[in-house]
Amino acid sequence: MAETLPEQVLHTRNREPVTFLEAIAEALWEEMERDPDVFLLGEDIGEYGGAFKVTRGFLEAFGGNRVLDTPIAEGGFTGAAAGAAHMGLRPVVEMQFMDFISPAYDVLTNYIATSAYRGAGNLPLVIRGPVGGGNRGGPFHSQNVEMAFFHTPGLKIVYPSTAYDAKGLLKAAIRDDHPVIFEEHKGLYRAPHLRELLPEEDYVVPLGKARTAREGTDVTVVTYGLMVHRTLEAAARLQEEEGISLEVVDLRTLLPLDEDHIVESVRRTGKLLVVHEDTRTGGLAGEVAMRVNERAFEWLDGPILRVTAMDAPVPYAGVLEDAFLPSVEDVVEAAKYLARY
Amino acid sequence: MAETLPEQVLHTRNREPVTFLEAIAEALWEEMERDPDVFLLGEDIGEYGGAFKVTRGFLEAFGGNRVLDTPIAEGGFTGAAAGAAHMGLRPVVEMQFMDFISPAYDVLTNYIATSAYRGAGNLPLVIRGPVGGGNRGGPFHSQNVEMAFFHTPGLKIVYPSTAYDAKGLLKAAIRDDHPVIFEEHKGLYRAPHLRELLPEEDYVVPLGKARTAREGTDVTVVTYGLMVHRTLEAAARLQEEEGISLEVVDLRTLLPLDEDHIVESVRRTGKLLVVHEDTRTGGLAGEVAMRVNERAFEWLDGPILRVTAMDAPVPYAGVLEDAFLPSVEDVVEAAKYLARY
Amino acid sequence: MELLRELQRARALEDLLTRVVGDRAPRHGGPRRISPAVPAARALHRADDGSGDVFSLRVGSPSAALTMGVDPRVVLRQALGRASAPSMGRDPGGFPTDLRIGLLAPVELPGTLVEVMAGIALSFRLRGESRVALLVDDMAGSASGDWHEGLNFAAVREVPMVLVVDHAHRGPMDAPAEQMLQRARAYGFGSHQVDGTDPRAVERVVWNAVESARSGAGLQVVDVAAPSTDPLQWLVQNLLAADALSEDAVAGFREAADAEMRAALDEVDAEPDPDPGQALAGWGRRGSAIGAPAPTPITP
Amino acid sequence: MELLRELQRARALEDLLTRVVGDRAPRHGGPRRISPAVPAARALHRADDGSGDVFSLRVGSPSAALTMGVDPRVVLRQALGRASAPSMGRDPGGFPTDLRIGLLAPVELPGTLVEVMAGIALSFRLRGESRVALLVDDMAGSASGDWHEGLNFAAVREVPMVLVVDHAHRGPMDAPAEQMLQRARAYGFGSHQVDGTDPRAVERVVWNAVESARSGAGLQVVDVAAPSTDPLQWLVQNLLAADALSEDAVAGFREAADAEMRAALDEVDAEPDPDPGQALAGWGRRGSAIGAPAPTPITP
Ligand SMILES: Cc1ncc(C[n+]2csc(CCOP(=O)(O)OP(=O)(O)O)c2C)c(N)n1
Ligand SMILES: Cc1ncc(C[n+]2csc(CCOP(=O)(O)OP(=O)(O)O)c2C)c(N)n1
Ligand SMILES: [Mg+2]
Ligand SMILES: [Mg+2]
Repeated sequence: MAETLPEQVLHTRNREPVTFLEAIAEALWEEMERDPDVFLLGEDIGEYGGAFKVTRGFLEAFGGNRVLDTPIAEGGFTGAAAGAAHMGLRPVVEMQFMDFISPAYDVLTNYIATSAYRGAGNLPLVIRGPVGGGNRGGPFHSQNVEMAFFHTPGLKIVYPSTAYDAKGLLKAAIRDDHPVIFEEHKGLYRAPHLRELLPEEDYVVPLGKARTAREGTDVTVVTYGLMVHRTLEAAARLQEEEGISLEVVDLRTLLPLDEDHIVESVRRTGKLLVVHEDTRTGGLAGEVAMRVNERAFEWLDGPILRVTAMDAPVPYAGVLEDAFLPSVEDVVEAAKYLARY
Repeated sequence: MAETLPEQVLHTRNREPVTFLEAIAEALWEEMERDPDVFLLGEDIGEYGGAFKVTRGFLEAFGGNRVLDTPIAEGGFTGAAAGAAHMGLRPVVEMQFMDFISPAYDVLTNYIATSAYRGAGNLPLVIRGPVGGGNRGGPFHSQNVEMAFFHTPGLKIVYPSTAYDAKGLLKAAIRDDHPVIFEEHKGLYRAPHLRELLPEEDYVVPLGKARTAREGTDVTVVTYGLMVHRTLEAAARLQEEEGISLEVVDLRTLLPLDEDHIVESVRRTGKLLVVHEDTRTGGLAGEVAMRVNERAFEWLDGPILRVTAMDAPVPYAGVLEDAFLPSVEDVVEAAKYLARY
Repeated sequence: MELLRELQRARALEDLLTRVVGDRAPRHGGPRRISPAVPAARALHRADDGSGDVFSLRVGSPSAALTMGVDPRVVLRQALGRASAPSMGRDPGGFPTDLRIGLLAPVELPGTLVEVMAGIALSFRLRGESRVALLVDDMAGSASGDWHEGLNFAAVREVPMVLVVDHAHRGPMDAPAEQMLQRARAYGFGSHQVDGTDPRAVERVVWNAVESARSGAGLQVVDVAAPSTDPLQWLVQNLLAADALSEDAVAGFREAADAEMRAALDEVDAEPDPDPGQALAGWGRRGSAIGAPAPTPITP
Repeated sequence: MELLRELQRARALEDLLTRVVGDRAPRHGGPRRISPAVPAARALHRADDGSGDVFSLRVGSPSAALTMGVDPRVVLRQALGRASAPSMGRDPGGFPTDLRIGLLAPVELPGTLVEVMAGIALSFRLRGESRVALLVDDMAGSASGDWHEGLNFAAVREVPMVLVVDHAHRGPMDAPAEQMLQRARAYGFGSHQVDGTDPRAVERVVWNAVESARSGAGLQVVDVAAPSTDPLQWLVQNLLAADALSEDAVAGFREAADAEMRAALDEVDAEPDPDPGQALAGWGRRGSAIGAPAPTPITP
């Protein structure tokens, strides 16, 4: 094991607050220390330390049998991860950008997601990587990928919004016996306001459980990822300027969806707004709307609305990307409309 | 051109009723006759005539430059189709089973769907093939694929339920300047009760327009594909046994969704049930529910409900597949519940 | 002799599967396809405690798995979708995954198994285990991108894997058979070649490849030329001609194998269909779910 | 001489792109990467009426597209996301697709372009046109399954396509450089080899490959060994040494190119950002859409 730990996994040990990115690095590090079956693979994650430097220093510490660089062939190395998982290893695959999960769509949905169902054994593996817009990355470095997989029984999807959750959920994902897709929003990685002091001791955040990010009484807003913070901003503004009280539900795990948590909140507020950064048609809001119709229709005092991106690939030019992504203003406007409905 | 036409494209010329499968064969044949830029490619579609014999005799009639057998490499030949479409050809790709579209997910969603948006030109191409369960085909020969693509801006998705629509929609899809995914339910291919006499003259059914398959007053049922027929069965039973009147909306095109048609119907009946054979979570019902919430909430006199398959890969054993697929009984029960709500 | 017995058992099960489930059976390539899978499996280190080599195939006879030690009833349960099948009737599978005896179930996805087997071989390498992963495939699969990505990964990582390429059944869009060995060499793999007619030769050549892989030589490709006649018949004729076996003994093998498979079928036939409530438990609910017990009542 | 002028223009545009958009620029591989793309493009039959050969690249300098006749302002408009860009700022693209001049825009998807270019070449074959599709790629792309599927398709269909493989920039997980030619031969492709140092040699060898493809010999692979020095500098030294050119003339080329690109940038810089209402029209709506005009009122 390493004599000198890489800087990005030291903070909690030193009782310093960590960024979202550091929380992820710590989770990987600690799980690799805890369980010799955990190993990493991905493009340029070894010597180079990963495109976002999440795994800087890991190769030196854990060696080439635990940190594997791969060719540019996402389908191939995801399939190989499945093979290793068959044998009881616990691979954690990094997609350099989650956009590049597409070539692995076939093996993920047809092979990996169906393995337990086919009686071929559980496949404990995690696919993690950066998602999301706002970085002027254009159509191929900005995608949210949840809806490519949300429809596939047998997969789990996690999308944290805080450093605490990122660390605890990633640990839970690695320990889970089923395949988990883990989305990390680039806009959260180094956001200074997300720095927080994490527990010194080992902890997990259970998969499948939403959390109430803010309690409120007038409108329930169901959201996840970076949009949790946009929504909290909107909530603060609405409270101050209009006296409107938003309850903000952070889904944390998208699949399985924490239906009970959502339904419980909507039954109290009678209003539901779903906010996602992802594009509109076929987005997650639809499933939330169906679940709430099935279990809380009588409590609804207004239409279920959504705030989302446009139905387009993520545009490259700054002005276009800004016009494309949902904003705090959008949330304010929709929530106000619902509160007054 | 051919001296002797293959049997499956002769019926309308001979003023005989055609099956769903023959309607598709006729559409392909007539479009190939009409436009020399239309050509077919896929696995075993040439000499062998295709797994379901849709293109039997086409190779002999149109020659090897219009009917191309391909290696087993769906990504590769779909990408090649895109290249041909760049040059003004109009490829129609057959997936032997639509389940095998997965390896082409990357090129379809990232390259083909974004081409017009990127300013790289329109890509007029059609991907067609058999979908759906009920044939004891197990997890890899029974899938519905709409939700893999429904979330991708830039694609169109068509899913016909009658011979008339299949022919007219496929012609419209081939003439469309954008990529279209065209799903053909295996359970409809040779269903005797779907035989119908088609117009002798050329016709298209426009993309993006739903149709009212049955008029009614109590509950709107939005559905598509094979489930249109299950729903019509349920409607007849409910009318006869309970005096309940279902309006059945056949979407025909799933993307773009004919929101206006749905909203207009729901505003009349005040009740909405969505029925799809596809699995439940993340299914099409969600988007329909959101659109109706956005535009017809005040008219709703009951929750939006759905009847769907279970959240699993399609099971192999007959008893399991029957337990997995939505039934007429399910539609009856849900519609009755809504009518009485 | 043991080889003949195993070919005979595989053939008997194959015939049964063809009769009972026919086209709907897990994909199989006709009688000749039991070779090279059976002799290839024989070339492996087989164990029943999860410590042996791992075998899978994409084409060929699932009955070849008998050589790895699978019970024929288990193959039949899968094919017939019985409650007692490892997949509980959810998937036909060919043969089930049972890693204690070194079996990974086939899937109808050309190429994917190459990636997955490369990952299994990778695990041997990472853990320093002296084990090998062997896959039987054919030329058609080599068109798929997954095939290429899997092999390229295996090559770059130098994992102990053997790919046996069966040329018995060519498709019109298959690349020329002779390209397989050229490709193997171009990827830097070890390459081996054998005529598929003689199953003993296949076993010998595959054994060499397996031991090369085991000793650290990285991925090995064995190119099995299409047999000129049914390898099982060939072996019988050969053994008879060499007086190594009597006609009676041959008939005895066949009858024993047929009887074993018939008995297995009778037993499995009588077993119950799966119960949806059990087999699909945890996989969501069908229909409107109105009747389903909701955690809280549906009206306020 | 013309070659030098084009390399100089490409270099000038490349330098500008690096300065102005840096990392966010369409991917580029550093100064040496203008070769082999520029000489490869020169080896094509270029036309501006949609009748010529088609060029694309996955790695290397987008500025090589100048040789195909693209206006440098168009490349800059794409890179800077201007309203006047062919993508209207929606995509950076490297260079835009403009099939009248035989350009297909790059995308950041290794392998995909191989499939698409194979399809473009297929269209030439199906229509009996005497045209060729040429793609510049490097070894890293060869790991992707799409690369393999595209080339296998091109091979099986014997389409007029040329793949130029640039070895200038190797990654740690790239297959050994020498495997490229072996693989090309194993697929049955024509194979050609040239040292990347001398752009004139590259042009000559690529020209041979292009004409082979045009004459029906199917897919051709040109393996360009990593240059030992900057090919542009090498060419300059070589021309000076041969007295084919004066120092002044070289400086003149460079200044003319720099001036042209500076002027282009000044012009494009002053152009407006795209208007979201226009550039994103037809691509749905953002936010809650409450305010959006609904076809019918939102309450009964
Ligand atoms: C992704 C995918 N595409 C296509 C198929 C259908 N398919 C299975 S085998 C096959 C033909 C080639 O068969 P081969 O592997 O050569 O087996 P053989 O006929 O030789 O026994 C096809 C088209 C599939 N199962 N999966
Ligand atoms: C599907 C996909 N996976 C990964 C990437 C990210 N990616 C682009 S280039 C590259 C490294 C290899 O670069 P190469 O093509 O060799 O270009 P060079 O660095 O040599 O210029 C990576 C990992 C991508 N764009 N798309
Ligand atoms: Mg074959
Ligand atoms: Mg490189």
